[in-house]
Amino acid sequence: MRKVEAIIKPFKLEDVKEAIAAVGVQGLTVSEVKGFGRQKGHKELYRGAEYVVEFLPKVKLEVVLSDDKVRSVVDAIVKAAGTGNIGDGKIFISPVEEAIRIRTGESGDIALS
Amino acid sequence: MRKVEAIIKPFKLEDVKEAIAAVGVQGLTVSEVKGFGRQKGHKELYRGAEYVVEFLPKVKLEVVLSDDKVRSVVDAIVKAAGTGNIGDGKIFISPVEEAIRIRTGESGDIALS
Amino acid sequence: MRKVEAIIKPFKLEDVKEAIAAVGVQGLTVSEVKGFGRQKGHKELYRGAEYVVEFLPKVKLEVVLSDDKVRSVVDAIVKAAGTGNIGDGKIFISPVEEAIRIRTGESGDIALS
Amino acid sequence: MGLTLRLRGTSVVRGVRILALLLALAGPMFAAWGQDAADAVDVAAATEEAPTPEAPAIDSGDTAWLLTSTALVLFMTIPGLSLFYGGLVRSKNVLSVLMQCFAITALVTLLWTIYGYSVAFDTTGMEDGTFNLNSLVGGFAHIFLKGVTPDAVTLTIPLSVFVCFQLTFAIITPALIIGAFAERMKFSAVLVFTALWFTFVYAPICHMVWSGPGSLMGSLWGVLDFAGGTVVHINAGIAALVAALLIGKRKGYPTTPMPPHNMTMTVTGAGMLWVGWFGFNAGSAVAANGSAGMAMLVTQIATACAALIWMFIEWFKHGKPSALGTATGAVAGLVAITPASGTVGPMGAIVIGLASGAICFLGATSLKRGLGYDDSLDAFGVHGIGGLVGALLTGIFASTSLGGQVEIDIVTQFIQQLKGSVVTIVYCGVLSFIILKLIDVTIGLRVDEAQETQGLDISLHEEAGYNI
Amino acid sequence: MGLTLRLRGTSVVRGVRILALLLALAGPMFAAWGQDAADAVDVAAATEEAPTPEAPAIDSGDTAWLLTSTALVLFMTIPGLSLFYGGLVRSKNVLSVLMQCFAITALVTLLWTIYGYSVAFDTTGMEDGTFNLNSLVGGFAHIFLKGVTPDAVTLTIPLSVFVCFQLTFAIITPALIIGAFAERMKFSAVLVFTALWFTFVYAPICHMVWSGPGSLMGSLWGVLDFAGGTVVHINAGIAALVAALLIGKRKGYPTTPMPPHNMTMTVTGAGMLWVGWFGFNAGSAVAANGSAGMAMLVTQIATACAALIWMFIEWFKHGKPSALGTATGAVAGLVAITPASGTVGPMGAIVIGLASGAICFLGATSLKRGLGYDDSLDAFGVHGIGGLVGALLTGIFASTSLGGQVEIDIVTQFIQQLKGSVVTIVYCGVLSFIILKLIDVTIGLRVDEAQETQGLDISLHEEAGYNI
Amino acid sequence: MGLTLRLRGTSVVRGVRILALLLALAGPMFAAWGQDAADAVDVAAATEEAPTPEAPAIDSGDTAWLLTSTALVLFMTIPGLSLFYGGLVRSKNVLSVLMQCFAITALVTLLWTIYGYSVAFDTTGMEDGTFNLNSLVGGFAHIFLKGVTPDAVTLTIPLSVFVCFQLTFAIITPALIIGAFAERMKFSAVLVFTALWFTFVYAPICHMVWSGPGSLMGSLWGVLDFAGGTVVHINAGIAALVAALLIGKRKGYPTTPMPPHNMTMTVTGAGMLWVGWFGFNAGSAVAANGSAGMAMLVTQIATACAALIWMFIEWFKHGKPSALGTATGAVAGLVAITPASGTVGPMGAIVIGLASGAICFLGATSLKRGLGYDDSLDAFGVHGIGGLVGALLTGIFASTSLGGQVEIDIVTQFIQQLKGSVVTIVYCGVLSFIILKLIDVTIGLRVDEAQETQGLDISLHEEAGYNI
Ligand SMILES: Nc1ncnc2c1ncn2[C@@H]1O[C@H](COP(=O)(O)OP(=O)(O)O)[C@@H](O)[C@H]1O
Ligand SMILES: Nc1ncnc2c1ncn2[C@@H]1O[C@H](COP(=O)(O)OP(=O)(O)O)[C@@H](O)[C@H]1O
Ligand SMILES: Nc1ncnc2c1ncn2[C@@H]1O[C@H](COP(=O)(O)OP(=O)(O)O)[C@@H](O)[C@H]1O
Repeated sequence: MRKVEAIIKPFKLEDVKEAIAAVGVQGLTVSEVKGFGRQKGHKELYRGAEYVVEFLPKVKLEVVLSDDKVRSVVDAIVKAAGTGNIGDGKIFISPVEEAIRIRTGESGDIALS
Repeated sequence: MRKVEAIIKPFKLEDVKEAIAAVGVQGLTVSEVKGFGRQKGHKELYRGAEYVVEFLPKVKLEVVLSDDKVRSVVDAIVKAAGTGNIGDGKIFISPVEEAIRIRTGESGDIALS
Repeated sequence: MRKVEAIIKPFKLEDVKEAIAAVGVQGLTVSEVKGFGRQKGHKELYRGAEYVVEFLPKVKLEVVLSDDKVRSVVDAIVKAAGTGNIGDGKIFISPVEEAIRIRTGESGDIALS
Repeated sequence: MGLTLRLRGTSVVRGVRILALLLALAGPMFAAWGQDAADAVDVAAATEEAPTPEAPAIDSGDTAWLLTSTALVLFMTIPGLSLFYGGLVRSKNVLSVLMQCFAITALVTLLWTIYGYSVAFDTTGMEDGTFNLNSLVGGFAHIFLKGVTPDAVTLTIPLSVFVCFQLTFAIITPALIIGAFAERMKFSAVLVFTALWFTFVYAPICHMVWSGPGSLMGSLWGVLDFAGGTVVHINAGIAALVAALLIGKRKGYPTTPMPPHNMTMTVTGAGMLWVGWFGFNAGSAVAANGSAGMAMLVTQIATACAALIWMFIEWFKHGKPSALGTATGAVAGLVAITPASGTVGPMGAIVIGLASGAICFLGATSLKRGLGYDDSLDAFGVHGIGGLVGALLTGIFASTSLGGQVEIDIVTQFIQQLKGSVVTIVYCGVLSFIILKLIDVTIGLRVDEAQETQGLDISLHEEAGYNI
Repeated sequence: MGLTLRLRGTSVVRGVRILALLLALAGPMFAAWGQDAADAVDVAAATEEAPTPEAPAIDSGDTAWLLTSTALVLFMTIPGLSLFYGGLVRSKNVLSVLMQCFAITALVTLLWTIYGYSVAFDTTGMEDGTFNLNSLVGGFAHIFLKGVTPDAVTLTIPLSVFVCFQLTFAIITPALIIGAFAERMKFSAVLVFTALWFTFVYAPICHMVWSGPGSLMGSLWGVLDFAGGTVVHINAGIAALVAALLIGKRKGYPTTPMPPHNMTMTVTGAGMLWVGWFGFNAGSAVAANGSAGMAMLVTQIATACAALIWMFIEWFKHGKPSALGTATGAVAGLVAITPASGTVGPMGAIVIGLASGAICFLGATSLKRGLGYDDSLDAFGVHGIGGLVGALLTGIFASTSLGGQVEIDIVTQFIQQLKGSVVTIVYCGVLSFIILKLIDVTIGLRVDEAQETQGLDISLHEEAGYNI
Repeated sequence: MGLTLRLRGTSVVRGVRILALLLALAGPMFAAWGQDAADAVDVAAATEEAPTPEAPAIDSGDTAWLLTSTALVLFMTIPGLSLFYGGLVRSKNVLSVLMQCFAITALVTLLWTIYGYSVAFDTTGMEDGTFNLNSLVGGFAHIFLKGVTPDAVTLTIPLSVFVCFQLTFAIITPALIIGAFAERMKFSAVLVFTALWFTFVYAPICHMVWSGPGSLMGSLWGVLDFAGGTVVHINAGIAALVAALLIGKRKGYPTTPMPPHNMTMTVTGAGMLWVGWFGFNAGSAVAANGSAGMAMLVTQIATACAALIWMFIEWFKHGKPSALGTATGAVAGLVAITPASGTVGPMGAIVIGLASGAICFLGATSLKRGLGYDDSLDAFGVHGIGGLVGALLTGIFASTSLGGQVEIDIVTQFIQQLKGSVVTIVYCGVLSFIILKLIDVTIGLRVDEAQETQGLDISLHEEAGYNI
């Protein structure tokens, strides 16, 4: 079981969600985060004083899935989230040992389906 | 050391926190997330146009703990967070290699106590 | 590759970000979370009724980096985030198997640079 | 999917049922329409025999102030009260509160136009010094605002302005009540309750106090209620208490803390209420004169004193003074000075302010916790109790011997004030109970548990307050 | 870095260009300054021959009400309309909306001072019953508010008050239009559009309807437009439609849902609009009298009816009544009663309210979806359509035979109303098109895609609405 | 736990100390209560010899406008200013700002009632053309508002209205100052500062300028200050500067950016200030006449010009025009036109608007950064500097030769304006310094570092602004 985490541009969320659903993944969890990276933030004005907002709004997706689906989900994300511009984001893959569905208590891959 | 992540319904947060505390875990971190899964979102109205909000508000709990406590915490969460309805959420368990308490620099299980 | 997660006090974010950048890490992701731990929450008043807010605002930083940088980043965080007071926060280190830069599709350590 | 459809189906059915109920209520009135239209030509003539026999001239200054006051009192409800209340609920219910205030404004306006004004202010059959049915309630001589023409005059202002000014009072009174059952009442039930309560409680009480010579409380008993301590605040407060008791506590109350979701809204709303109240109280002089000026002045003083005392009590008791406390204190002061504003002097205002701030503090804290009901936004604790404090103290400080403006015997007047308050409490209490029970057994008062958990915004209105 | 600098450079260039354009526009007027300063001594004298030949006395009550009304109508734009609109956009664009309302307020004030008032209200050359150029547009006799001295009087109020009151109408009209192109128009384009549209559309139409004897629509044709159904609402609505068509849809519309980011702002703004509208309509009586009172009353009634009908239609159609729907219905009612407010009675108000609520519901839903344009905040759907409904129904319900106040032949009057509306639609449509096209080919109407995605707040104003 | 208790204990002690201090201050006044109550019967008689010897008749129109203006000026503080300021701070301090505005409103009202009105406006001992102690400060003849009865008249309005109207000015002045020390001053210190500053600075300066024949600045020197450029804005601005210097910078300033947490609040507040200012300036005519109308008109014009110029300066300098800049410019214009509003014409208004917008821009940016003090919300930069610009330019543009309304020698008048400003600056500067120092060494001005980091909302008021 793996967790695929993707940091993407907020306005791509809808597309990515659809791309992931298209490869047969049922669930995912999304959070609003702020990113700091190569993409530079914007300036803001405050009564004639300028300052730079370094953290940019990003969206983090977390999907836990069985190992066989990792490849196709990663590909789907790369395709759907890419704009070719700096700041498109990152995908991280890490191991997950167990998943449990709270409602039923089921565990393992079946909890993800 | 393991990280137990639970995605639960927001109004269950208080119960789950207490259940976790009851099995002797001292700390946890909570974030607001949006979930996409089997549970379907609600409709919203916008000047006579209907659209579906697919992402539902959920709460994510993260607890890092020593391996021996994993079982009891998971059980506590399942019990406290369950309503028997779709959308109750998921628990994921993943490996953590090290924990450090910033204040003291202590590491290992002692950082969690 | 490792993920370093740090839960810190919100007003330390700026310092920690700079400390991390100083040791040569290019990117990080930040989210607002609420923490429950030894540090106790504050009381609030509601029309003469007092209640305790148990969850305290914290900031979670996530940095994925190559294994050789873990030590220096952790040290940098401990130094920058510490106030010596209870509630300074925790650092967790966990394994990451792969990282992909969405823009280019590059993977491995190169995706992090 | 099926579930959704079923639910929706149910809602539609509910919607139809509500409208039917509302129409049934208004039904008989519609009969008059044709007749009224036919009479339209006589309207100008009719005005001559309208409430103001000697047809006095309009004073443009008085009219200007009353037009302004009308705007100010409407401003108290939307957006004032809706912000004050809206900020206090949890974010999942904020729109339900705003929506209720808005819909009540619209609904009461329509009912007022159709028959409300007539039931409240028609003086047909009234005689000074005589008690009869019309001492209690007005007739139907002015349904569909018959007789309210551009030329009709009352006192020194156009009748149309008076109708509009009084309407804004009829709007805010039921809107105040929603504080008691916020976060759990069905929207349909709110509408039906508003319609029935306005008809059977507000209009008659208003008539008894303010309709002029021959009215039970105002004229025969001599109850002093300058701007609505009885008509508006005790009335709304008692209905709120009954509603809180009948509908029951919010899920989780009082164990789960339910802090205000947006205190900036609440403090903003409190400021607007304060400003708008100048129209409420000083407008009740129905003229731009010294009485209006004095009403504004004592309103300002009492409000300040009540805010300060609540703030200091909190500071002493809890170690910190809170914005919500200070704002709530201000509202308590505004409520209490309302019946007194035309008759007391600055010193009376100080006492009324301090007393109401302190007593409402107890009402919204100890009393509520002690008795265990869930008056969510303290509609009873502030308006009921503050109204009572004000009504009674008016009987004391209106006296010229205490800096007031009326030559009264304090004891006699105090008893009259008490009598007026008790009658209002009993009448309003019983009627409110009957109305709410009736709604409960027919369409139901309360949303189901899932809806309450999800929040009324999504479950009843399919909208979210914030997408920030 | 380089990129940033370049972008900034471009913006500076743009800024300069905008100012140049604005100055070019105002340029010729400045010539008059010297002369005007020179004439300053004659001003007092000049007043004698000003719009009010017999120099009637000021009535302090009327003046008080008009001063108040001016404050109320300004309040409608800032903060009223800006909150109503601001809440409806996505959070990344909220400041752009607030900023546009604020800047329009400032810009139109300056233009009004320089030449706008004169172009709209100068009566030089006008003759009752005669059509000439000055039936269409005013001259330059009052540029730089020449003749507007403390002693100048018009009707029963100081001329300065009249100038200020009318200015607030000139402010809100272009501010209404921004609803159509919200979330995608350049700020510079908004300013230039406002300046040109105000000059070439608002001022002439205002002159044709309200400048008095000899004016085309108001005087020669006898179009009834008490408070601005034609001048303000049809006018703004048509410009909005043209703008929405020309600028194109927002990126993602209609597939991506774009729900209001803060409905509490929107409902608050709606409440403020309602309250402020009392100044708009009742202030248009230019006196504190029965006409003002009646205008306030019918405004209240029509608004309530429109809000209720929209709410119930939604309830039936979708199973849930929404706060946005109810608030939008109220605005539709306010719009529709505007031209009628001085002439219809309570029953006319009920019908106008119900009709406008229902028809605007169709306008903002079926019509918009059917035709596929993106009138983002329904500026056309509510103001254009509501204004038309009101203008036409005024021709019917103003009749004394239907409870109104004017002795008219309904058919004739209806045709006159239609004529006035059509002329406004055509004139405003064509001119708005030309102005927008002109801006499009010069400085460009629309931000680029990256800016639209990032949101106008950061990309055009370098500010964020919220840092909570 | 122990910590909490100790802290709380401390707070209670503080609370008690504060109240004691306040009472000590008010103490001597209470002595008068009994006497006043005893005198109550004479009050009606007393009125005859009140400020208005020939007891002129009330004009209902003037009264209506002043009642309205009072509401408008209160509206400027709550919610206007509190929203404007509240949006600018970080979200952890928003309630502290709202709370301070609210509490100041209440506290000043009480002090005004007890002795403030008397100290500011009692004319006992004043003689036209003669300088004596009472040219500087009023006596105690009107403590507890003795003589303010429903029948008392001043000019053409009830005395009660005048008292209330002037009170709203006394409220907003200290409320403006909080912008300088926002986010770090103790709440207790704010209260004590307000009480002392109101007593020893506001009331005397107000007396010197506005109390009538024999007053130092207004009468003997002939300083023109129609609506409070000196009394309100220079006064508040200088106190703000002294406070900012004494209390020191916020932790992290200026390295950490501290952007406004909610710009929609700020722009909303700016709109409310603009609207409310109509009451401030046009209300200062104390009549509904041409002077009031002209005041409203020039207020509108100057504000628009200042907003535009600030916007364009930002656009040129930074490449983008910001909403905060535009709104701040508007406030600068409102401030600067205040002293001039009753005496200048439209052209003077344009110049004053442009000058104040440009100069305050420098004040809030270059000057502040250059000198390095932390005037958090630019209370000095906007009110101090804008007030000075306005006071001085009034001396120029009031002249009939420049379109104004007064026959003055520009040089002489300019020097008088300068004299008035300098005296105010020096007096206010010295007194403010003493008062603040005194508070600093007794109860302390500033919260501790932990409280500042946590935010004043939780640490001082145990409340959170938002739980969304
Ligand atoms: N090492 C990292 N650890 C965690 N998050 C990262 C890391 N590097 C980048 N990110 C996240 O990815 C986002 C995009 O990265 P950025 O360097 O701006 O562009 P790109 O992905 O195109 O190289 C950042 O805003 C940040 O949220
Ligand atoms: N594979 C997954 N990876 C990450 N989060 C998931 C995954 N599946 C479900 N979730 C989270 O769990 C929540 C509940 O899942 P859902 O399918 O709606 O109901 P249930 O848990 O009862 O099966 C979702 O809203 C989502 O936040
Ligand atoms: N076991 C844990 N798992 C996840 N998060 C934790 C855990 N323990 C503490 N935290 C987080 O760290 C924060 C600080 O912990 P706390 O016990 O208050 O102080 P300290 O870090 O000084 O021991 C908490 O608010 C919580 O967010």
